[in-house]
Amino acid sequence: MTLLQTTPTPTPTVPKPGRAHRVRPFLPLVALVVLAILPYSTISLPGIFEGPLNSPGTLQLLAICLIFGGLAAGYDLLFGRTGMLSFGHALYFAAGVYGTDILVTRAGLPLWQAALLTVTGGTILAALLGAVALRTVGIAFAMVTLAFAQVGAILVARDFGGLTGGEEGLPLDVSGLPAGLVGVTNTVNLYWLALAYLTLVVFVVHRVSGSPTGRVLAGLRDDERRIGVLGLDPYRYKLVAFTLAGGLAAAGGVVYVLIVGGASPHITSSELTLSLLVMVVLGGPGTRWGPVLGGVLYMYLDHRLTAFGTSDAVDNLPAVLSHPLSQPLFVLGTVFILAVYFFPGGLAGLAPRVAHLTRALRPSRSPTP
Amino acid sequence: MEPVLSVEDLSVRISGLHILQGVSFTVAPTGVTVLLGRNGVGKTTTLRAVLGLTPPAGEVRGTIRMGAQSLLSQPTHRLVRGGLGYVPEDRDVFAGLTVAENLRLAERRGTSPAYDKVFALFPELDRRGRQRAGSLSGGQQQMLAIGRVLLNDNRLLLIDEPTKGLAPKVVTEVAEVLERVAESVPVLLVEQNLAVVRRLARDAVVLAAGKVAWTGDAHELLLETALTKSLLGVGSAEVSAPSARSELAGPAVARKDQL
Amino acid sequence: GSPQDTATGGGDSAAPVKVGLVYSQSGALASYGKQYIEGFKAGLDFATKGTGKVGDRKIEVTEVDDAGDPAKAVSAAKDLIGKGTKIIAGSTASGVALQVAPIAAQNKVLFISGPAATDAVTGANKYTFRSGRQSYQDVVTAKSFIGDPTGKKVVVFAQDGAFGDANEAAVKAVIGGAGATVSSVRAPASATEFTPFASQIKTAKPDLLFVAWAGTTAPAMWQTLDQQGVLASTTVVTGLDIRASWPTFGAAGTKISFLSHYFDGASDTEASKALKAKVNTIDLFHPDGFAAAQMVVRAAQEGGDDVDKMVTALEGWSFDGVKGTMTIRAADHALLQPMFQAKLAGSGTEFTATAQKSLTGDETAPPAVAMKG
Amino acid sequence: MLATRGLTWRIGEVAIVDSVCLDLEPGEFLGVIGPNGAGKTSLFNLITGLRRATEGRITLDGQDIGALPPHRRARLGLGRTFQASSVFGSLSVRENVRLAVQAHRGGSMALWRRAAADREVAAAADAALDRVGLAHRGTALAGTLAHGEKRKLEIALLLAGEPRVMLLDEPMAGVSAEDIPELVAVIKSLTGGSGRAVLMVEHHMDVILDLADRIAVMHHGALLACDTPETVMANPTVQEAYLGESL
Amino acid sequence: MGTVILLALTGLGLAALYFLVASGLSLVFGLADVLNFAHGLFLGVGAYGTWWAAGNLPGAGPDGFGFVLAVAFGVAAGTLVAILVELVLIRPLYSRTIEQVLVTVGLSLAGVALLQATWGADARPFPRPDWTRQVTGILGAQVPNGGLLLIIAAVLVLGAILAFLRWTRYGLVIRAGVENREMVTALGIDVRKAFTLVFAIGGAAAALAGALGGVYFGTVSPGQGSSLLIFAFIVVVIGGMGSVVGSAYAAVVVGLVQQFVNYYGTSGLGDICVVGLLAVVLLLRPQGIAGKVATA
Ligand SMILES: Nc1ncnc2c1ncn2[C@@H]1O[C@H](COP(=O)(O)OP(=O)(O)OP(=O)(O)O)[C@@H](O)[C@H]1O
Ligand SMILES: Nc1ncnc2c1ncn2[C@@H]1O[C@H](COP(=O)(O)OP(=O)(O)OP(=O)(O)O)[C@@H](O)[C@H]1O
Ligand SMILES: [Mg+2]
Ligand SMILES: [Mg+2]
Repeated sequence: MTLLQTTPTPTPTVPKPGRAHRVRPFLPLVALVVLAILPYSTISLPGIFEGPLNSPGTLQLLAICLIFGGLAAGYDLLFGRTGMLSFGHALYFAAGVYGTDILVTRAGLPLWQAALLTVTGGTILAALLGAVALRTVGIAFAMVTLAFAQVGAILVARDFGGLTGGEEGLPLDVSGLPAGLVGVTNTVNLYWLALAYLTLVVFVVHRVSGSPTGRVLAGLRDDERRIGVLGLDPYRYKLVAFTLAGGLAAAGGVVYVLIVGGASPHITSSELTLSLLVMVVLGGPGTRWGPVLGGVLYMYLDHRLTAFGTSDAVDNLPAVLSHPLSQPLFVLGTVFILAVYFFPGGLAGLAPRVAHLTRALRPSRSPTP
Repeated sequence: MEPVLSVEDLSVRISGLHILQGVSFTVAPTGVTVLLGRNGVGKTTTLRAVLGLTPPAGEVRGTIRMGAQSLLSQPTHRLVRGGLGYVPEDRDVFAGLTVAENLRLAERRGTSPAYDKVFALFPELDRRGRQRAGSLSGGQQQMLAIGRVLLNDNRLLLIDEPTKGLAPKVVTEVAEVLERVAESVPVLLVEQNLAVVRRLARDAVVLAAGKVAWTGDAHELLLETALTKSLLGVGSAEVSAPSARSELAGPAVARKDQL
Repeated sequence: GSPQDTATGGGDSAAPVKVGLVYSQSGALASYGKQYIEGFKAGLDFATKGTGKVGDRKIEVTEVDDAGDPAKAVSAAKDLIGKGTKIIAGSTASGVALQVAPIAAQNKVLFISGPAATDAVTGANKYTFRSGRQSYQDVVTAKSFIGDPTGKKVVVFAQDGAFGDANEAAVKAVIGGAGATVSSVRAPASATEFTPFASQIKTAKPDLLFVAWAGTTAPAMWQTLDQQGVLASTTVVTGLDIRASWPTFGAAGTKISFLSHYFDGASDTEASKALKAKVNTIDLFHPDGFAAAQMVVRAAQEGGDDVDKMVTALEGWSFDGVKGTMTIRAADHALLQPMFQAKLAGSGTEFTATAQKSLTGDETAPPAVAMKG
Repeated sequence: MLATRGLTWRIGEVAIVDSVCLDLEPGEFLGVIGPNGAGKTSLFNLITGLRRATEGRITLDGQDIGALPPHRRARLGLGRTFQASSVFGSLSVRENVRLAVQAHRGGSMALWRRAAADREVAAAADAALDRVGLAHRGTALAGTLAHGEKRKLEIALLLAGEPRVMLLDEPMAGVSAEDIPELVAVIKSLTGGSGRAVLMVEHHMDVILDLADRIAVMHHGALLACDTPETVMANPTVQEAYLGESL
Repeated sequence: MGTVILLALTGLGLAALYFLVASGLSLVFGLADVLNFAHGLFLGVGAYGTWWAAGNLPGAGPDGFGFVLAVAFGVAAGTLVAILVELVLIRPLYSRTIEQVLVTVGLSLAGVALLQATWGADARPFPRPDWTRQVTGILGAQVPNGGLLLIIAAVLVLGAILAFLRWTRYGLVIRAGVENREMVTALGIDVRKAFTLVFAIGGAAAALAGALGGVYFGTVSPGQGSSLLIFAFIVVVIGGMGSVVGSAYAAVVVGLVQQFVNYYGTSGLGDICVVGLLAVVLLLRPQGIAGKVATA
């Protein structure tokens, strides 16, 4: 079964004349600056966000979206760029969340120590489990990683030693935290933290996939046997990608626990991994911005659809429509399905199509033979 | 004579690439029509367009008709049931199925499959009935792919490089088989082995850069040095001269049972 | 604007009192949430005598769906606080309550937790209150079924995880502390086949079996206990869930002794009449919403916009709720309230509950815990 | 240089490769022929480590490599092409070859360097593409190449690795008549005085006869003969079993 | 002794339930190569269909023939939904596995939410004949009849699926179609029909599992299907993808391990053991118990 084939959308390399061409490489930087100064704006986008852009509620939502954008980008390092379908990525994220929470709340460590220990621990965990799981390939690999993650989920749910709080979760003890991370007025700092995380992940993934190792990973996605015959050990490269992605996920967990202020067991579930997969596919696997967009959009919908479902607009519809529409998951699921048919190749596939359209609309210079 | 297949102004684009640009030719109702051309000119693309197998990203224009019937809008399976047999370039045997299962799959409902004919041609297929096709050697897979279409009666066969990767002896055998097949069914053949072409082909269509560069009598083509040189990049002398092998090779003894 | 701006609660005396309700409108606990909000509306009506106002100030309620997800609830709470809301109530799920409570303390707003039953909400911090019952009160009610516990053998059958742990600990403390020997049989929350556990319970031959089980596998669990003869051989006590679940007990329903937080007809108070007039049939979590509204009105009345004053006004306050007299214990904000013993009768889809006995708030009072924050 | 002794691969009772003893000298060009299914590709798989032999030894420069995984053997200078083209379909043609060059240059685990900035790799890759005549297809995705072009890319991937022992599995299959001489020239240039050894399976007899110093004949997994082209071609069994009647 | 028999038989009952869920999953997953996360939805439709029919369909009810009719209705509903899903959603996406994941995940979310929107989140009592609630004494063990019913149903389903695969041409067409749809078409076979059929059978098996699961649990609730799905996935993988017989073996192993470990070990260990078993089996035999070795 060829599960891991991603159909890359061949992006026609159209040499853009003049300024646009020179500006292009700086666009991410511009986006970063815009995102960084966003909290200084008081613009209201009614219907899109509850309050003005700088309100804590909006910033909190944006922070969560950014975290998941980063997580999805990290997961894409495995899935879209190396072709490894892991069903257990939630485990490393959860390790980040619970690790930090337990070290801060139960062991009373200062945040920086807890974060450092957690990220190191999460990375080592990924390396160890990856070393075992990578003895299999394809669906078997997916299932072994799922199995490991499931053990993690059971351990968290069973609340061994009273560490994790079981199904009730573990609120983060903020008394030892830097004051700048506590309280609604400081939500903006969490937002910036999330932005920093996203930037870090995108940068790392970008650098890695453009590196010699990244080239090997792309080769692995297509034909592992061939990589071996070329003289490279597929196992080593896959393990590096797995460990790196695990470490990035754990780091995401550290930031997430600060933003949400606690850990709850549903982040250990296989559903979270599945959502990561959905985010990546929604955005466009193996593309630079697709997974980020997918992650942001997914989380945005996940949070905002609850408000949509209870809005008056929906309530006033006839029952046949209003009942399903008031179920956020119904809308979310429907969005996925529609996305597949309307944006094949993910959100990232939209850009070339739009470019195509504009080119088609522009009067073409007659190609004289 | 009415052609069995006529292709008119066929043009195929796949994801922005204009692969075929107005190809027109006909296939005579008897004998072998061979489609020639360098790698990548679009031979395979032509056969697949006839069968309706252009990838979804592709766009096909023009007309393709068999007799009075237009083929373009019909689903592949209907065309095949209507008597269009196809031997693909990469053999495409079902690697996970056994040889026998591969053959069984090719049986068409309502007809009696000609197993005798196929096994007489390729006894190997009979012997290896229970082996998984994926573990067959390259040549054996090719035999299976050809055997598969010969099980049924066809009105036209589309065969893409059938001798690729076959041992010389098998090439000869396949050529013989196709020669016999072509007595009753017209064949549209893509072939790189010019010796085979010379033996089988009646008509030739030469493609170059997505267009038809030449059509006409195959023997005429192969005899004209200037033509073969310009169209196929080889002198007709090379085509017709006995290959180095035949100098070394002694008289052939046809004792199949020793193999 | 500055990134650290938050709207300030309107100091002027005619501005509305903003109340945020963060609870489950969708997700697994949606029906609990529905009862809660119906109860809240009825309670608000009752406490403001139909005006919806405290003094001149209108009570402006914002409802937000958390879908049972703490992360969504925290986002919603931050959003509300950012908009100047000083009172937040809701939390259908324990996990939500536990994570919203610290947010309330960090930002010094009042938080009144809803149906979430976890004991940990009690004494969570100065700003956190509860409008429902807690697990401990359930267990104390269960104890009332066996008279003098001395020398009795009690088995707790519960799910793995915090909910089970809490129940087991409470039974050990309450009934074990009163002289019974308590042991436990635990099953994974995901279990679908209960015969092994039923066998273990049967071999233990307890005088009282306390079952703490939530979730969709409950009916299968009860059927197995019944089939293996556990229900016939001992007194089995468990909490009575919402009405919709009653028929799922099947034949087992009539063989179980129920401790009940509330069911229609358990009490006959002014508040219950007012509630019944609004919702026809009162269900398990209507009283929680009702009480929450009463507490909100009290807080707004006495505290104005000053959260610390609201806290002082609520601490030690006694009021007549749906269940009877409710008292907010000043030390740890436990809500002392009556509890009930009940029996089910009927069959098929028609079951009715009847009260066997009611226990006063003092009888079921949990031990005071130290305020954590 | 490369030697096999009693190399055998069995599936169940059947010996697919049956006690093959081969010796390949530096600079030598050894052609391998045999009927379809004789075990030629399987022999390649055993030598490159994609399959583990059930019996026998494989040595490279006297070192036993029979227990090494494929990538270790490749690092020792063993390169191959595949009968069914296996190129990296979602990478561009150029990236395909660059990857091969990079693998050859040591395949370090550099995560932070920019791969595209490595001019030496790029130059070596372009040179390899040039040699097989695919330079103009550099930006095309390898998966969309026509069959013959994929064959050429296969060879470019091999060239990029500068192996000392090259195993070519039917490189001419499906290549158009026009391009065969070109490809033959490329393959010829691989060996010319460089001390590299080539093992090539091919059914195009003229090509084999043109290139090979010696020819090994496989039949039913076993080595039937291994001798000069003249002797092999004169062998009646070879004629009967492999060549058959001339067209 | 009685305990062991009781545990063994109830463990087999559990295994039967897993198998019923896994068989359809395995068929669709192994044959049509679709990782169907929406399988839980088919299950839910089967369960709610049966539940609805028992209350509303004339002639159907919780007892005797009426119950059979209700189950038949549920199975028909599940089959219909599966066919529609295949025709409308999956058909354009064959060999695009990743998009399939997105669609089936979306479908499972939306479908379960739709069930919830229509019939509420709470569990509803499931109509079932009284005898399914009783027990039968077997060698001193009080074995629940519901479990026995499941075992019988599982054996029948296993037989029916095997017969289908062995004695009809569809099995062959589907296996070939998974490898290369285009080539099957090029042999003159309408491969789409065969795939629709696979979905129909998978959907029917799932719906039956849903209906009988309802009997077993005594209730229906929207999320019921999804909670069984993870164990069904494990069973499918341990058994070897696409091997229905393998699924049967694996279901028995998983059911018995869970049951015995949960009794003799501490609770929760059963689940961990099953998950550990999965990891061990895959590491030793990546293709699963009965799976075929993949070719290079
Ligand atoms: N799916 C596709 N996407 C993009 N380009 C394609 C696709 N299929 C074929 N092409 C291109 O179309 C051209 C013609 O391909 P085709 O396979 O028809 O050539 P051919 O004449 O059969 O060559 P060969 O002799 O090598 O088999 C090639 O340049 C190829 O790269
Ligand atoms: N995994 C396998 N299982 C069973 N038989 C196999 C397997 N692999 C190869 N074979 C058989 O071994 C024999 C040798 O195959 P091989 O591919 O080596 O032949 P070859 O000499 O390369 O033939 P060709 O010239 O046609 O490519 C064939 O008969 C093939 O069917
Ligand atoms: Mg071709
Ligand atoms: Mg071969």
